[in-house]
Amino acid sequence: MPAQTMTLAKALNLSLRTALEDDPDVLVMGEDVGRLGGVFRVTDGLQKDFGEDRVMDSPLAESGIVGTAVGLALGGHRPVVEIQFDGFVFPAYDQIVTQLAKLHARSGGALRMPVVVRIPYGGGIGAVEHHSESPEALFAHVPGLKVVSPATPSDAYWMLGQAVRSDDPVIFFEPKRRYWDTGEVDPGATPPPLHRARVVRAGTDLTLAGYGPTVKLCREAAEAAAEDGRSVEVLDLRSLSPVDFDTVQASVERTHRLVVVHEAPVFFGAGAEIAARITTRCFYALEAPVLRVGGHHTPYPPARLEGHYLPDLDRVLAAVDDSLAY
Amino acid sequence: MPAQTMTLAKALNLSLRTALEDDPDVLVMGEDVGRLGGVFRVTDGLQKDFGEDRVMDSPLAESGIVGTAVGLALGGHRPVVEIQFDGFVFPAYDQIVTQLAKLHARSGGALRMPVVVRIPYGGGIGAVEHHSESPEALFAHVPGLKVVSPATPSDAYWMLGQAVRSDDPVIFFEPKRRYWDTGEVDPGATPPPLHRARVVRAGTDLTLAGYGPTVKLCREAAEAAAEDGRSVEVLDLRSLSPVDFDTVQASVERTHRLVVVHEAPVFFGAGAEIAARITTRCFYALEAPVLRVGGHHTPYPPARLEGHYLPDLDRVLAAVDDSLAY
Amino acid sequence: MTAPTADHASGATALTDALNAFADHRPEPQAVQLLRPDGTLTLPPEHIPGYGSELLRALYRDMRMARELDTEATALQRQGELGLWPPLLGQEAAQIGSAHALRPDDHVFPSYREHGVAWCRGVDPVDVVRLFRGVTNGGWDPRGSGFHLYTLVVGAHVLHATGYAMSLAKRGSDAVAVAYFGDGASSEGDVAEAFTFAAVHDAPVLFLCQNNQWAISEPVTRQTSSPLYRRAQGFGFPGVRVDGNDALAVHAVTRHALDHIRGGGGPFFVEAFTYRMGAHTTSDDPTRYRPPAELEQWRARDPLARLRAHLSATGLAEPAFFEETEERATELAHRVRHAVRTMPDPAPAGVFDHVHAEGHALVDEERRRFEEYERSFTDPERP
Amino acid sequence: MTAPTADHASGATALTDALNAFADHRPEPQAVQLLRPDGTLTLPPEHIPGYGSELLRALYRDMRMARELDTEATALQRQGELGLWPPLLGQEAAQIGSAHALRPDDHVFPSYREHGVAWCRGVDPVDVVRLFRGVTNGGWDPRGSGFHLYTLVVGAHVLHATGYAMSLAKRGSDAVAVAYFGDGASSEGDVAEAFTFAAVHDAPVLFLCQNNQWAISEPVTRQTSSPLYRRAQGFGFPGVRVDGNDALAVHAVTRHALDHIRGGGGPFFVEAFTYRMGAHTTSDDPTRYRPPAELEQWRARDPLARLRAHLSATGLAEPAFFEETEERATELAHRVRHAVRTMPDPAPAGVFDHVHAEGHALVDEERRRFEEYERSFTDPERP
Ligand SMILES: Cc1ncc(C[n+]2csc(CCOP(=O)(O)OP(=O)(O)O)c2C)c(N)n1
Ligand SMILES: Cc1ncc(C[n+]2csc(CCOP(=O)(O)OP(=O)(O)O)c2C)c(N)n1
Ligand SMILES: [Mg+2]
Ligand SMILES: [Mg+2]
Repeated sequence: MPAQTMTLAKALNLSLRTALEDDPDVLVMGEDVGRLGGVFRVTDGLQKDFGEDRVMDSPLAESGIVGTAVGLALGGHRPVVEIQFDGFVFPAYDQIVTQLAKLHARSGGALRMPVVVRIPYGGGIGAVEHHSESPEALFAHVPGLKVVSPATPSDAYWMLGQAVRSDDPVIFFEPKRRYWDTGEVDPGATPPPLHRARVVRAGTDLTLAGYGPTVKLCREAAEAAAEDGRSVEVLDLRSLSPVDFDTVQASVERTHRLVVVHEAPVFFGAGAEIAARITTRCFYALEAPVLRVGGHHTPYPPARLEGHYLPDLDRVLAAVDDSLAY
Repeated sequence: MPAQTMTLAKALNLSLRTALEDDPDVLVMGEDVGRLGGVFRVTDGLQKDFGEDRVMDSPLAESGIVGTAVGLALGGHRPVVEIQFDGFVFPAYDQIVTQLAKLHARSGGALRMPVVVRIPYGGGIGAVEHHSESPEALFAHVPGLKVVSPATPSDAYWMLGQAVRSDDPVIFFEPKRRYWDTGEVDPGATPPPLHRARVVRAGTDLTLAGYGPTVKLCREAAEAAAEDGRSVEVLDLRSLSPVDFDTVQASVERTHRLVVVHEAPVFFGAGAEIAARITTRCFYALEAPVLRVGGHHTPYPPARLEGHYLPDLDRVLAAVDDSLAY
Repeated sequence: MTAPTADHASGATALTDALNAFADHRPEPQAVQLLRPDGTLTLPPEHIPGYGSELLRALYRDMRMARELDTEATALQRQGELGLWPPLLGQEAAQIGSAHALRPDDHVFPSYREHGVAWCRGVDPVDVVRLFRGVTNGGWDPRGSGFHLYTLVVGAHVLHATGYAMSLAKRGSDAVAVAYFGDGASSEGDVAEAFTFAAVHDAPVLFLCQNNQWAISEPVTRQTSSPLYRRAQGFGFPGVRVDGNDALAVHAVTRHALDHIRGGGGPFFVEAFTYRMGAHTTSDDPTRYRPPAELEQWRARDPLARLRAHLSATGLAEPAFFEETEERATELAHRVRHAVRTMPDPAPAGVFDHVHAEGHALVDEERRRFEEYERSFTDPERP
Repeated sequence: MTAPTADHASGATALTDALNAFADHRPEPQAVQLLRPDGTLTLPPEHIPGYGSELLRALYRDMRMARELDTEATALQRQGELGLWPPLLGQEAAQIGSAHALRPDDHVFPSYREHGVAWCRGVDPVDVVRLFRGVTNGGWDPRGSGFHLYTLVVGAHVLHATGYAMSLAKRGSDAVAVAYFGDGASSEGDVAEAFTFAAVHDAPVLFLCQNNQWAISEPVTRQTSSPLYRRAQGFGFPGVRVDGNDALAVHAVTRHALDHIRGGGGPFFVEAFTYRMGAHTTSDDPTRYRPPAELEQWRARDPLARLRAHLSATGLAEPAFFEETEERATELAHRVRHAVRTMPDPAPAGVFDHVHAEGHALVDEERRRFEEYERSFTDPERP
C-alpha cells in the first residue's frame, strides 16, 4: 500500500483492518463498534467486512467487555477492546487492574494477555461530563500494563498494530481531539519501537515533552518561542509505561531545562514521575526544576470552561518563560 | 474518657463508636462489619450496640456498597464504608471516581458527600494476592477526593473522627500491618488538622518522609542512622490529598535532602509528586535529588517474596546513604 | 429463601420430571395497555384509577410541553447553541405518565433523557438546557424538586436511588426513590447490584426502565435474551411490562407500583415498552443502523396522537384546550430560546468552584495562581 | 424477545387482571435429589444416568481424597506451614459430582475453594497448597488441566469463563467453560454481566454456583431475596437447584446441563445447595456468627456419609474398597505434607519474573538494580 494522507481516526481504522486481515484470532469488540462503526467511526466498515463474529457489538457493560476479553485471550484470541469514552473505563478498572495486568505474572508466565484496550481520551471537543478525561496516570501506575498514546496518524497506524501484535496488555490512549488531524501514513515504512520517545523538533534551550493531544500544542509553543529567539526541543513521549527516560535524559542533558505538558491533572500526573526521575538522572545538568503544565486539581469542568482548564499556548509559553527565568 | 493505651484497630473502633454516638446520621456499612465485626475486628461490637439499621452487613458488591452510600449521603446520612481489603476497592472505583468525587462539584455545591471509605491497605502480613496493595496514588490523582492515612493509634482515632465529620468524601487508608501496634489515645486532647503533616523526629542532615505503614520504618531508619552519627528528620505526611507541602518544604529547607518512603510502586507513586513539587519549591536548597524508596514496578508478589518487595530498613538506609553521597 | 430441602418423600418418577419442575414455561403476558393506538380504551373507564378529564388533559398537556422542549432544544443544538441534546421524542408517555403518579416528596434519579420527568418535577427547562450548553455539569438543586441531577455514567445512579431509598426507610418516611434508566443500562453491573441491595434491604425504590429498544446503535437483543421485567423476578421482586406509549397505562401501573412500595412491599420494577423515535443524541445518525420500517411502525403508536384522539373522541377536551396547549408550548419554546441565547458563560475561575465543601489546600493554591495568571493578561504592568 | 404488543383485542377485564398476569406464582420446586441423606435412592437406579459401581466408587474415592487434602492443608496451616487455607469441608459432593461430569477439554474457572475440582482435573494438590503457602500467586499451568488459576477477586473469573466460552464457540468446539462461584459472588456486578454476555452470545458456559449458605459471616439472605437459580431465568436461561450434598444428583444435573450446552442450548445455571461446614478460611472464626444448631443440621447431610451408606448398603463397594481408599488418602496427606515441608522459597528476584511477556524497560532496570543491591550484601568489597 502506498503512503497516504489520512486522518488519525482513519489510520486507526486501517491499522485494525490490517490486524484483522493478518491474524484470524484478532477480534474487535465494544459498544457500537459494529454497524455504527463506533461513535468516532474508528471501526467503520469492519463488521461489514469481517463479520459479526469478529467485530462484536458488546452489551453495555465495560467490566463485562474487558472481563470477557480476558477470557477470549485465554482461549487464544487477541481482542481489541474499545471503551467508548475515557470517563467510562472505570467500571472496567477492576478487570484491568486485578486481572488483565496480573494474569501473566500470576500464571508464572504460562498465560498471555494479548489484549488492547483502546480509549479515546482528553478534552477540547466541547463534550459533556465524563467525555474529556485523561486517566492515563491511573494505568501507568499499575504494574503489568503497558500504556501508550499516539499523537499523529502515522503513529496511530503503527503503534496500534504493534499493540495488537504484543503479547502483553496495552492500554491504548487515543487523543480524540486529534482524530480529525491529517498526516501521512506509509504502510511500507519501518516504525520505531512501540515504547520509544521521538524528538519532534530539535532545540537547544529547553525541552518540551508531551504525548497524545499535547504534542501538537508543544510544537506550536516551540514555533512561537522560536519567534522570540528561543530554541525549544519538542519530545513526543509516545509511551507512558514504560517511559523512554533515556531519550528524555539525552535531551535534557543538552537543553538543561524540561517542561512536561499533559491534559490530566498535574497532581500525581505523568509529569510528576518524569520530573522526579529526570531530576535524579540529570541532577547536575538541570538549570531549573522540571515544570509541569496540565489540568487543575478539579473535576473536568463543563465545556464552556474547558478553555480555562486545558493547557494552551499561553500557559505552555508561560512555563517556558518560568523555566528560562531560573 | 481518660487517655488509654490501645491498638490502632481498637482506636479506630473507638472512633467509630464515638461517631455513631455523636450523630444519629452516621452509618457503618460493608462486608462482614456486623456480627463478625469486620475481618480485622475494627467494627467489633458496633452492630450489637447500635443495631442492624446503623451497622449494616452489605451484599458482596463493592460498587453497590459505595453507590448506595452515595445515595444514603444524598438522603442526609453519613456512611462510613469499609472495603474489606485494598485489592477489592477496584470494583467500586467507578462510583468513587465518577460519582463520589464529583457530585459536590456537579451540583454546584448544592449536594454534599460526607462519605468515608475505609481501606485496610499495604503488605507485610503474609497474605494472599490482592490483600497487600497500596493503591493510594490512584485516589490522590482524582480531584474531589481527600486521601489520608494514619500511622499511629492516636492519629487513627482522631483522623477517622475528623473524616467522618468532614462534609467531603475521604478515602481513609488504614495501615493494616499496624493494626496491632499500640499507642496512647487521649480523647480529651486537641488534634491537629486532618491534612497537616507531622514532624515525628527532628533532624538536620536529611528528611525522611513516610505515611501510614512506613512511618514506623522511617523512625527506625532514623534511629539506625543516628547510630552512624546522622541526624535524620522524620515526617509523617498523614494526608496525600492534599499533601502538606509547607511542612515538607520547611523541613527540606533545613535538611537539604529528602527521601520519600512508601510501599506502593515507585513509578507514578506518591513519591513522584512529592519529589516534583519539593524540587520546584526547594530548587536551590536541595543538595541531592529527592530519592524514593518503594515497591517495584511488579505486581505485589506472593507472601514469601514480599520481604524483597517492601521497603525495609536496609533499603531506606541505602537511600539515605545515596542522598548523603551527593 | 426456601429452607434446605430435607428428605424427598415423594420424589419425581424420573430425573427429567425433577428437572422440568424448574423449567420456566410461563406464558408471556401482554404489556399492560389502557389506551389503544387508535385512542379507544381497553377497559371501561370506571376500572381505570384516576381516569377523568383532569388527569388526561394534564398528561396530554405535559407530553406536549415535553415534546416542544425537545424540538426546540434539538433546533438549538443544530444552531450551535447547545453542545449536545439527547431527544426524548417518542418517550413522552413513559415519562409524563410515570411522573404524574409520583408524590412531591418522592425522589427521582434520572439518566440524561428524562426531560419530561424534569418538567413534571418543576425543574426549569432552561436549567436542563444549560447543562447541554456546557455551562454546568449539573444545573439545578435536586433538593427543591426531588429530581436528582442527570447521571451520564450509564447505570451509576440506579445505586444512588437505592441508597436514597434505604435512607428514606431509615427515617420512617413512606416516600419512594425512583430510578429511571434504559434497556442498555440494564446490562451494567451497577444496575444488578442495585437490584440486590434493594431486594435484601426491602428498599422503597421503583426501578423504571424505559425500554426504548435501542442503546445508541445496539438493539435491545444485544442486552438481554429475556424480557427485561423478568430480570426483577430473578432478584426476588415484581416486574411488570406496560405499554410505554400509553400515558394512561404508564400512569396506572406506576401508581400501582408506588402503592405496593409505600405499603412496605419492597422494590418494584416497571418496564415501559417504548421507542426512541429520534437519534440517540444530536451527534448520532440512526440511519446508519436502524431500519426505516421500524420507525414507521412505531410512529403509528405515537403517544401524543393516541391521547389526543381519545380526548377528542370522548369530548374530554375541546378544541380550545388544544389551542391553549399549543400556545403554552410556543411560549415555552420562546422562553427557552431566549434564555439560551442570553445565557452568560460561567466565570473562568468557576473551574475551581465547589470542588470540595470544606476547601483543599492544593485547589485553593491553584485558584490563587490561576487568578494571578488571568490578571497578568489585563494587568498593564505586565512586561 | 417478545415483539411489541399491538392492539389488545381481548383485554383484561380489570387492571388488576392485567397486572396479575405478571405475578410470579410458580411453586418452589424441590432441589433435585437422587440420594437421600440415609443413602437410599429417590429414583429407581435405571432412571439415573451413569448409575453404577464405577461412577459411585469414583465419586466416593475422590470426595474422600478431597476431604483428606482439606484436612491435611488445614493442619499444615495451623502449624504455620501455610499462610491461609479455605476449607472445602462439606462441599465435596458439589465439587466432585460436578467435576466428574466434565470432559477433559472443558475448561474450569474456579474461585479459591475448588480443591476437589482441582483434584479431579489432575492438578497436583501440592501446587494448590503451594499457592496458599505464599510461594506463588498461581501454581499450575491451566492449559494442561483445563483448570484455570484460582481467582481471589470474588466474581471476576465468571466473566473470564464467559469470554472463554465465546472463544470456544468461535472455534466451533463443543467444549464448555465452567465457572464455579459462591452465593456471595452472585451479588457482584461482574457475575450479572457475565450472565448478560453469556445469554446474548449464547455462550457455552455452565454457571455452577455452590450456595454454601455463607459468604464469610453473611448468610445468603444478605445476598438475595430469591432462590439463586431463579436469577438465571431473569437473564433468559435455565436455572436448576440440586441437592449439593448429593454427589450423584450433582453429577446427573451437571451432565444434563452440559448436554444442553453442548447441544447449542446456550448457558445454564446450576445451584448446588450445600453448606460450608468449616470456617471461611483458617483466619476465620465462624463461632462468632453461626448458630451451632445449623451446623448440626447439616452434619446429618454429610456428602461422604451418604454415599458411603449407599455403597455399603447396596454392596456396590466392599470394605476393601474403603480400606484402600483410606490408604490412598493417607498417602496423599503424607505426600502433601512432605512436599510442603521441603518446598523451597522462590528466588528473591522472582519478584521481577513474568511481569510482562515481552519485557518492560523499567522492570528490567529495576531488576538490574535489585540484583546489584542484593549482591552488595554478599560482596566482600562492600564498604
Ligand atoms: C458507563 C457508560 N458506558 C458507556 C456510555 C456511553 N453511552 C451513553 S448512552 C449509551 C446508551 C444507553 O442506552 P440505554 O440505557 O438504553 O438508554 P437510552 O440512551 O436508550 O435512553 C451509551 C453506550 C456511558 N454514558 N456510560
Ligand atoms: C471483590 C472481592 N470482595 C471481597 C472479597 C473478600 N472475600 C473473600 S471470600 C468472600 C466471601 C465469598 O463468599 P461466596 O461467594 O459465598 O464464596 P464462599 O467463600 O462461600 O465459597 C469475601 C467477602 C474478595 N475476595 N473479593
Ligand atoms: Mg435505550
Ligand atoms: Mg458462600
